[in-house]
Amino acid sequence: MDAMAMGNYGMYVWSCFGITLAVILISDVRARLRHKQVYREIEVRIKALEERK
Amino acid sequence: MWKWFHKLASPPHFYRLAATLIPWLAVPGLMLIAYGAYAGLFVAPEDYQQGDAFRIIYVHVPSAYLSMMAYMFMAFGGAIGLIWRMKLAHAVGAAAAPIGAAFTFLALVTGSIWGRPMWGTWWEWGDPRLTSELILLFLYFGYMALRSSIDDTAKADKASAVLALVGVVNVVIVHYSVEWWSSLHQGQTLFKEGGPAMDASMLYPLLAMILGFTLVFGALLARRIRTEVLYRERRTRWVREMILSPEGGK
Amino acid sequence: MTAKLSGSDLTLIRGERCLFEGLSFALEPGQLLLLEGENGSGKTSLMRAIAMLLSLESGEICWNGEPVLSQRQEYHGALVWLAHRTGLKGDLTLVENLRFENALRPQNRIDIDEVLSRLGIGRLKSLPVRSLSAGQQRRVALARMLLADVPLWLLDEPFTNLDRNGRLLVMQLVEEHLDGGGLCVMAAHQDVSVDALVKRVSL
Amino acid sequence: MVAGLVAVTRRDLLLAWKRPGDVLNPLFFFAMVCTLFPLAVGPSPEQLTFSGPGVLWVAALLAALLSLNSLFLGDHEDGSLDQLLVSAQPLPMLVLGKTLAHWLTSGLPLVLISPVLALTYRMPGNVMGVLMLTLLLGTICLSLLGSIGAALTVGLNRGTALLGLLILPLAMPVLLLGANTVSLAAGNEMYTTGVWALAAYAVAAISLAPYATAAALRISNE
Repeated sequence: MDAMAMGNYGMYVWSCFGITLAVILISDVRARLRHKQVYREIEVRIKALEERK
Repeated sequence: MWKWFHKLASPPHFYRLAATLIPWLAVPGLMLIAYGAYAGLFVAPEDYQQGDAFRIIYVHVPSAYLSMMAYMFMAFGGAIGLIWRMKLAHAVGAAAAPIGAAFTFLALVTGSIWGRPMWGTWWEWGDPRLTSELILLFLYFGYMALRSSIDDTAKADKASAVLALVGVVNVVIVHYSVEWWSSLHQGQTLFKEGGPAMDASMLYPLLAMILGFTLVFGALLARRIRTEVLYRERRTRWVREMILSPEGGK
Repeated sequence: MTAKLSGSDLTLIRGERCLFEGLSFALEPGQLLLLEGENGSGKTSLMRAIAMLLSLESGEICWNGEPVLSQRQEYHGALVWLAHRTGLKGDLTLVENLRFENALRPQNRIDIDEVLSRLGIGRLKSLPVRSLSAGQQRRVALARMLLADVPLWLLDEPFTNLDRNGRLLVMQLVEEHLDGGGLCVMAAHQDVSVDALVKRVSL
Repeated sequence: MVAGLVAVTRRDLLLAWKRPGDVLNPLFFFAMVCTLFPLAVGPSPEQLTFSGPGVLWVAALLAALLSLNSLFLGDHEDGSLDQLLVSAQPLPMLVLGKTLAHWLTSGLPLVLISPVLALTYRMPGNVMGVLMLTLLLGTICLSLLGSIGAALTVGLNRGTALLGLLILPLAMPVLLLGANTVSLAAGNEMYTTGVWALAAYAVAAISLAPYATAAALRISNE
């Protein structure tokens, strides 16, 4: 369907939208991983303290 | 009003509030972006001069707008953190930086891809907006480099807050001096003076995209703030109770 | 005016460790506050907090009943800070260093030579400070303290690098300062015998 | 009020007098960078006259940056920074004094020797005058901006790279205004707007930067 061709600028337009989607997804995934990592670090330390009590 | 602000500013309260806030920001944001992208790509007529290439505006303008807004968050978060010594405000500043850098990078990439068909080169120094955006990216890298080179979180917060405040003054100066500079040399710009002639069917998708991007930015920011708050409060009682409680505070 | 230094419910967290919590003290003219504790117990941090070089997690320090945060210039004008590092410029001579200190306190009028001879470093006048021994440099820092002529002395480990009569000299100077109605906060390892009221804070 | 500023400036100038190396190194660096360019790009006269203002300005910016790292480092290491922070004199004044001493020993010499290097770039006399004027105002701005960066990074011993990353984005408007004003003058067009802008930037920097530097010093010296 020629609408996708974007008047032969298709490559430019779709790459821009693709990169945008990618950057947003990557930012979200990295944010989630970072939160899990920080949470786990704290959890390990607190649980270790609990055992010692 | 002050009591509300104080309640919101209390870390445990904010930590739980942000968790519920994220879906309320992310879902409408993504829906707006879906509508905006579809309308912008297929519904809106093509620009009489740039043809379909102008559709890149629907991702370029929101990213450029957010790259500025994120820096404002960093500067205001830093100012509030320094003046009222609020850890939460510093957490906002720390959380906004990587997201702001991501959107600045996005604005630069989409801008240079858009420029390729228009100017025939990937980078046109003559375009004042792109050049200012590049300098803004360096400001972000400087902020993040300073923050990562200081181990003590409290000191890193205060030092980067000062840098963000100095930086925000300079963002304005950079903008105008680069405009003056590009007026000396006849560089082509992406926009005609008032921007591409926008009739309603072109404008609505852009507004939707900007609002959608802002909501998604809010969701990303809220998630990162939660992490920053959790890290700064890691020794407090409420964090210990939360983590030891059966359902935890994921 | 009865100069008075007090700290209420002071808490300081450095990185992971909470150095002290809910610490309070009060100091009247003529009294010595002795901070005791091994290395790394937070003595220096408490001293730096008292000198407003370090911001506390919570709690408040008052000078003459008013919080120091609201009168930074007056408070700093009333104290002198003697730290591990002497704070002197190695390239400059002893006199140039002290003259710089005097220029920062234009109102004082104590004669440099009299202080130098008192501390036994009169003949080292024209030598660059870096060529002096650690003990001599410590005496130059003590000279700065005497020249400052201020009510509050903050001494962090004043005895380091000093020989026996150096330490005696410091004790004598502190005693004279306290007799004259001055206040002194000192962090030290070994015990200090002074015929004035000594309050102790152990960290 | 001013007693603190005068005292610190005099002490730092005395220090610089006793260590001439610290003053000369940035000048040699400036001269070397200016000679690198023709070697790299070739000696053709039009090329040099065209790019002269830009090269001289970039070299001056880098030379100024080089000497900034040691602005507070020496004081931090020997403990005299503590004494400044505990002094009764207002800290912004003391910091302004240090920045003034730094400018007198790094910025001003750059301005004075820039005509010599401008000669090698076949720069006519009047353009040289504009170059010195813009460098004079520009180095003032750079010293003040750089003092903020130096204060932020004093305790981190990360070297000039971090300082450069912090300060260069802030210094870009100064470079941009300065270099283009000189090239406007070279093309004998109207260049006064750039000079006024630089002067305005310098005045703003003099009145605001010391407060930011003082705050940054208190934070990084904790």
